Amino acid sequence: MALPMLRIVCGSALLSFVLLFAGDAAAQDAARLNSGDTAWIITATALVLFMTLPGLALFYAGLVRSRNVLSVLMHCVTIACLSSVLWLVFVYSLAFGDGGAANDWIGGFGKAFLAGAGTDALSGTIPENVFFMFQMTFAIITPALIVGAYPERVNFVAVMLFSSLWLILVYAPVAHWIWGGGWLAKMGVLDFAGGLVVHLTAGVSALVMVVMLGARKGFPREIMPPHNPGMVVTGACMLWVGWYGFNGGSALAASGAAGMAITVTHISAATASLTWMVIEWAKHGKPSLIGFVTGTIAGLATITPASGFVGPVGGLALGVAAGALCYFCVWLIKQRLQIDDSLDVFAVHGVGGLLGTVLTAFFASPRLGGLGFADGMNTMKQLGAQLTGAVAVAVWTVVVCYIIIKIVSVMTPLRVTPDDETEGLDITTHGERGYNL
Amino acid sequence: MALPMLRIVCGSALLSFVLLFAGDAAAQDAARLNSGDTAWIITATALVLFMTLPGLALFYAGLVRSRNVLSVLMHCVTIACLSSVLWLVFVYSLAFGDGGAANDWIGGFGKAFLAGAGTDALSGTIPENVFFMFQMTFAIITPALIVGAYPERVNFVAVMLFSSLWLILVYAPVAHWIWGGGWLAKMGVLDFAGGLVVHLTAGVSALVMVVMLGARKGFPREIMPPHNPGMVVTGACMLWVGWYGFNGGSALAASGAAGMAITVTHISAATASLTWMVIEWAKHGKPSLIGFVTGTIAGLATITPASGFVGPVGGLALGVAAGALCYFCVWLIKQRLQIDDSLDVFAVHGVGGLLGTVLTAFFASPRLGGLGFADGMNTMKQLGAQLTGAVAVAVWTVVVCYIIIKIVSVMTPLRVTPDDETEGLDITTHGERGYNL
Amino acid sequence: MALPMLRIVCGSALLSFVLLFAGDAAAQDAARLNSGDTAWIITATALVLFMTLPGLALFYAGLVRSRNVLSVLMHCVTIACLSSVLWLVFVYSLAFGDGGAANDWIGGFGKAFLAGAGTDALSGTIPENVFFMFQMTFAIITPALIVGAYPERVNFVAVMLFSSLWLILVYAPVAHWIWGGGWLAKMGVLDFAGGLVVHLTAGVSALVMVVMLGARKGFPREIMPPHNPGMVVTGACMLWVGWYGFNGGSALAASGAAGMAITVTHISAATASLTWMVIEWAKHGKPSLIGFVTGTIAGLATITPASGFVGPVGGLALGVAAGALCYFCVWLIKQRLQIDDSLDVFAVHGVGGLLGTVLTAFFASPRLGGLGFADGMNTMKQLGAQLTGAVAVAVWTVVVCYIIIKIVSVMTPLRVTPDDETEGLDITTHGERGYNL
Amino acid sequence: MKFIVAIIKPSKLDDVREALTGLGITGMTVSEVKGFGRQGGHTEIYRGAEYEIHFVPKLKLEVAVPDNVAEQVVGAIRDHANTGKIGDGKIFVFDLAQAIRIRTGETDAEAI
Amino acid sequence: MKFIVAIIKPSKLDDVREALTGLGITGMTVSEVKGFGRQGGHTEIYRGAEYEIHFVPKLKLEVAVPDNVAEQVVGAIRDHANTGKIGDGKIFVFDLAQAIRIRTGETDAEAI
Amino acid sequence: MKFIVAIIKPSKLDDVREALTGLGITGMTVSEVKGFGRQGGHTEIYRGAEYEIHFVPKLKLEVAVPDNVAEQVVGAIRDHANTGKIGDGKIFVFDLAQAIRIRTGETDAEAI
Ligand SMILES: Nc1ncnc2c1ncn2[C@@H]1O[C@H](COP(=O)(O)OP(=O)(O)O)[C@@H](O)[C@H]1O
Ligand SMILES: Nc1ncnc2c1ncn2[C@@H]1O[C@H](COP(=O)(O)OP(=O)(O)O)[C@@H](O)[C@H]1O
Ligand SMILES: Nc1ncnc2c1ncn2[C@@H]1O[C@H](COP(=O)(O)OP(=O)(O)O)[C@@H](O)[C@H]1O
Repeated sequence: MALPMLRIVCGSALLSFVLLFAGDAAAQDAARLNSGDTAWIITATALVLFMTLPGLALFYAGLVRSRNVLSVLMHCVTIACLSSVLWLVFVYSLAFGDGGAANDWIGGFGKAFLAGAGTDALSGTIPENVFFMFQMTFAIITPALIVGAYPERVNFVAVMLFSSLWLILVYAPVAHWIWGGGWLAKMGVLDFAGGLVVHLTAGVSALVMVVMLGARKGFPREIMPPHNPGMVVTGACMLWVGWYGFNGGSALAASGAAGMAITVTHISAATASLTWMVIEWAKHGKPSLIGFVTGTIAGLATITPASGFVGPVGGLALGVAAGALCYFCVWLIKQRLQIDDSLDVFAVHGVGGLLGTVLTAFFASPRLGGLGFADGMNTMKQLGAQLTGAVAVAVWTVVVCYIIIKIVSVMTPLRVTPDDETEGLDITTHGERGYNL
Repeated sequence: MALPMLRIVCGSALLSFVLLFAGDAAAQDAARLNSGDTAWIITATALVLFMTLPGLALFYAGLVRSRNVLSVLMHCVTIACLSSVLWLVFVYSLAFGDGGAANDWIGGFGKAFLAGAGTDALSGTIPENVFFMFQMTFAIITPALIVGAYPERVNFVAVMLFSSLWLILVYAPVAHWIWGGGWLAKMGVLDFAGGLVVHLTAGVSALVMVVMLGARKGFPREIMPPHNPGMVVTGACMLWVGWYGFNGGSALAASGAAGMAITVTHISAATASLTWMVIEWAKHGKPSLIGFVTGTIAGLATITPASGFVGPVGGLALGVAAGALCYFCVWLIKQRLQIDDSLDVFAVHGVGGLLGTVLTAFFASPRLGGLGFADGMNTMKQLGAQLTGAVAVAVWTVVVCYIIIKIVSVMTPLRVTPDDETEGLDITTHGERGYNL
Repeated sequence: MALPMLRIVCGSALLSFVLLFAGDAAAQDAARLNSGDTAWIITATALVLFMTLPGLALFYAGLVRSRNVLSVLMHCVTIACLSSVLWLVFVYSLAFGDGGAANDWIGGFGKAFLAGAGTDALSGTIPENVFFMFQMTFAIITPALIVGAYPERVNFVAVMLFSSLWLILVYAPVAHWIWGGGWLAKMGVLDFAGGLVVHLTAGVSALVMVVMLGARKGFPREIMPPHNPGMVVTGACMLWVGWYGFNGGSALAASGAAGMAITVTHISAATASLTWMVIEWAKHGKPSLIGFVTGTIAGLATITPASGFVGPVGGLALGVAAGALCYFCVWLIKQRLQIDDSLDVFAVHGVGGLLGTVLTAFFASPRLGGLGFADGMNTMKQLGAQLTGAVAVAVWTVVVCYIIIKIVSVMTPLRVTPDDETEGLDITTHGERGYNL
Repeated sequence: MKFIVAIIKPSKLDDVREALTGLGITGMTVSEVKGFGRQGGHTEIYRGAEYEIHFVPKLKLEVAVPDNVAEQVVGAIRDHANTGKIGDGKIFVFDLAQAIRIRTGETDAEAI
Repeated sequence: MKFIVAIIKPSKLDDVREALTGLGITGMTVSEVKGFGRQGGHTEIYRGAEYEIHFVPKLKLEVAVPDNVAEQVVGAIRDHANTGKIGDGKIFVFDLAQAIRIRTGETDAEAI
Repeated sequence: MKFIVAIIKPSKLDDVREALTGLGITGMTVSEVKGFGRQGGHTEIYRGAEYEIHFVPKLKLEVAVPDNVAEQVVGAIRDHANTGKIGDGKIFVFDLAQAIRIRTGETDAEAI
């Protein structure tokens, strides 16, 4: 069983890297460009970019009131551009470069500006620039996810400052710990495509942001139904399709591992959607479309860390768990605790990412149809690693986020004025209106 | 000529399967994972999913009145999720599994829950899980096509029951007959990507459904122009792009066969669109956008069964035939027979699928630029096979559909109340409104 | 350095062709189908089709007033279909076929209807039909780009005539000169993915068209803000994602060259967007979303010719230059010269394409992080070639465009009546309305 | 002259319009409004929360008529907009001081 | 005071607004309406069928004015909304009992 | 009876509606309008050009009331729609000749 296991685990970005530098036979064999793998990862890169632009942007923009639709779109495209430039300049290097003595904690600057990565440089069986681009799309979507926490009231300058600092100080280290060969990777934390690196960091940051920023004027008394559910569904569908690249691409090969990743991803999205629908139907008498696709995203976020390790049954189970738990957490945060995490980033992404990370320890087990653990691991040991990883990532995120927001709030107001909030950010911040029909 | 012929025909899902289990040299050679083929089929899978989510959903949703836009979107996403789960649980197995003694008619349960298909299992040159996923996207879109028959009046519970039973009782057997090694496959019926399996089954079912469900209130007197043609075009374009995966992916390889499939697919879409436009222009004095893209879909549906067998000239010809015949059939069904197949599923998909299936017998002939027949076949023999297939599929679909709808109508009303119909399904069934601008 | 250089340059469509017929060892080696390369180019084909349908269509349609939204969409889909059919019939052959004695200027008719290109015919390492389709998507988008010059007033029949003649008389020869082995190719002009062939031809044609057609009624006094910025952003994002296929696919392989192409493409888009935003913010006090994504398109158009030759630093620099220069040119053309190039085709595409073509001579240099020149070239020589190419293409385009429009204006009015213009083209030309909410 | 304003259910527009045409009324103006009244609104669901929407979509019909047909017109609207359910709407009648047809400058009875 | 309601063609709004501003009118209110009248509607095509759309998009202009300028305002609207084609619209004049500016509480002539 | 028309800021609707409900008013009709007035509009940016948008989104509130409560209602609107800033809007009061409830045929005071 060791060999197939190895091949599967190779799927995770981390280990393929470890192998790459290990110099053993397998790695040497891998050190030839495979055009099929390359074709798939370029495609996956396009798919993940598509998740943010326009997938996530539409998903979020449809959920706010029509007077803020453009501001949300603007947040997403601006963050995409800022993250891309920073990624090239040095954040990729921090996340995936060699950190020398500090490598447990952070990479170095050796790969800044993609230095040394000519068109011939490989990363596993694909060109390093393709790996760079694929990972860049993750660095784009992760801060963009946080947009859902603060729309309809945030100051645009604060968004730009916060997102840039966040990418450097939260994303880069956490990505390095887990995918770049850092301490959590060595501990054996399994996070196939970003339950911790992407969804937990984003979800926790959303919560910190909201607590420091405050709720929208009128929350929760005033009615704020989504202004354009059709736009929300369009975005959700694009996210779903793009997620094939997110999870399937994380196999870093066009292989059965990639195939299994998209299989479980798809199944989890489906069962989470149906689960959310059933709960909502039972509780409110009506199955809503917005609820349905919120379930979809919950299912996708939850399967993300697990998608390279579990089998179809794991996909089914994680989806059901995701639909139920995220539904409950939306209610808990918004209705019960009255925290205006406006588009439910924590309840969907934070909780989903955490849930999937924990359940990976169980459903990776062959007894539950999973693909098995690394040598020397079992459910309990793995669970320990997963929980350690989750706690470490959450604590780091809370602390650093708090500091970043404090710094930003010294430089610029976090919120727009109440009048601008009433009139809407589209006109007041961007000088445009969403619909001139 | 035999060898190249063989390679081409291999493109169809059916024969690659036959070969796979035939144990001959070619098959053994094939039994190695090809990463390029795998990359393309994973991509094709994403493209076909994209056809439904959000392609078809937007295409259909833009065609109804604004008070029902969300209900149509909801139908599409719900069917997608239900079909996915059922596909995993046992429908894939019924369609593509080994049915033992009954294999002419239906597969068995051996592949339920993707049993035995680890990440190493192959189907031809690609992982079986990738084949499973690719085929799943077909099982998603086919029942979703039928949504166009019953919007603006159907009861949501009835949609779910009907679609689930339909997938099991209509889709699974027909797919098995033609693609799973069943009796029509043995007879040599050519259906590259689903003229019979997808479009004829959907179109005929739409007709049965409408006859049993009844027309929308006020049909045909009341004005019901599409509420959002821009949404319709967006969906149509996504369908077009996604169809590259549908037909090109059905070659199950990244090859010249796939390249030819997308070529003829594209050409047929183009000529059908232009044909529809010209006819409409001549008849009504104006070329409409909705008409244009309806022609696009007609061209795409029509080329589907033929796309692995005909050449560019076949693509041109099928497109022209599709544009003209489907235009006529829309008029026939809606205006003349006053059957409220609301979004013209039968006239576009049913007629298109049938037309393409029949014309395949002609345009597969090398004399008409086609790629040739299997050994021992010629136009007349092939025509016989095609017609037999079409009749068998149509009859089975009508009978089983009728029974399913009868059963469903015992369990739940097929329609909402007239008041709810007037107010719109968005509010009355789902508690949401389409636009809060 | 010669060998890697060669491999990179191979990326350009032109040289892979040259090599193919050169009969040397490298070419022979290339003459085997590579399924990974094929997978990527089929995917890239779908991505580039997606750029037009619906990317560009939505981008443009959102920018006009709501009474003309459908007419713009109609222009795009109609041009797509006409170009596709013409491409098959003989334009592909003119562009990429062998022109015999006239080959410096134009290809022949030998490949009309894709003659001789069975499913086994190769073009480099991919099937010729895939190359045919990939190039077809360029022939679709290029005339569609010009749509932005004449919306809200143009006669639909004139659009069809103009676009068809334009594809034959402007696009085919220019594509042949540069990519089909013509005189500019021999001179060593570098145009990786269409700075001259696509963007300069389209931009210059837009200008000629507008001068001959005249401005929209009320221009520039009347207010004409975009009716649906959300639609514009959706289209822009699709263009961005699709551009991975446009530039990355132009490597004609799933390789590090493709990876580098998408890297610099992405970076240029990001920096151009941010540059535009900063300028607008400084000048008008507000960063607008429409401005932002206009910068995106400027960055993408500008990097296009350079994308196979420059490195990441070139991407950064070209983006900044694109954002600044195109911003200035929009102001120059629209505000200062009061030329109603309505959606700024010349200022964005024409100027961007030209800028990128010129800067390629500098940033291809390894000293600026570029991938180097062909043997015997250096910055100055290359600059000479680039400028010669640009002037030749611009002059040819102006002259031929003028003649085409004269011919068309004899056959049909170029504009609709003032009353129809006031009422909007959607109702008056197409008999439909954009929104029935 | 009278100026009659009627707030009606959207689904009743066609009936009312036909009835008025039957009375020889050749012109009228319609706009979309939101009504608050006894009918109450409806509930919308959004991620596990229910929102009470107070307004109900209605149409406002405006028609200027000579005094002598005003009563008939009011009667026709009342009869044809009626469903017997709460929310059928109201008719308001105003005195109209003057009416002018822009195209011709005709005034009052000739203008409407 | 008079309250003047004008139904005009959408393309005429700018002309009319400028004309009224020229008369010293500083405020007015505009809304989108659908007109039924002699002008008839248009035909829309949908998959081989033609639909007669009865309504025509119009704008409704509302402006409250002191009695002494009412005639001038009516005249200005009539002149500037006129294209001479069917469908130019109507002007309706009402007596206005009272006007209040919300911000200041000023009433009547001072309020408008 | 009086027919009161108020042009108010959109953000003030909820306050005003609650105030009127407090006075026992059970029905009203609201529509979206564009206001031109002292408030001026705003500037929109489009690719390097600035456009002056003259209109401001407002809501029009229409409510028919018996004579005796008219003053109270006007007062309530004035108080609750007031922000003290330019653009708060206007209240117009008309005499209403007749009111009919479509559902029951009740007239005048009983109808509103
Ligand atoms: N006093 C009023 N002033 C203006 N409009 C009113 C008034 N009362 C009711 N309306 C309008 O009439 C509509 C119907 O009123 P409602 O009280 O719901 O039902 P009904 O007229 O059957 O009693 C409301 O939605 C509102 O638009
Ligand atoms: N009696 C009426 N009451 C209210 N509005 C009317 C009336 N007659 C016409 N209108 C409005 O005036 C518009 C123009 O009227 P129409 O008969 O088409 O042209 P014209 O005024 O040039 O004769 C109509 O679209 C409608 O909105
Ligand atoms: N004479 C008028 N007739 C009709 N509506 C008016 C008139 N004057 C103002 N309005 C409406 O009242 C709104 C507020 O007026 P404005 O002059 O901006 O502020 P204020 O009422 O505070 O002086 C305007 O936007 C317009 O809709």
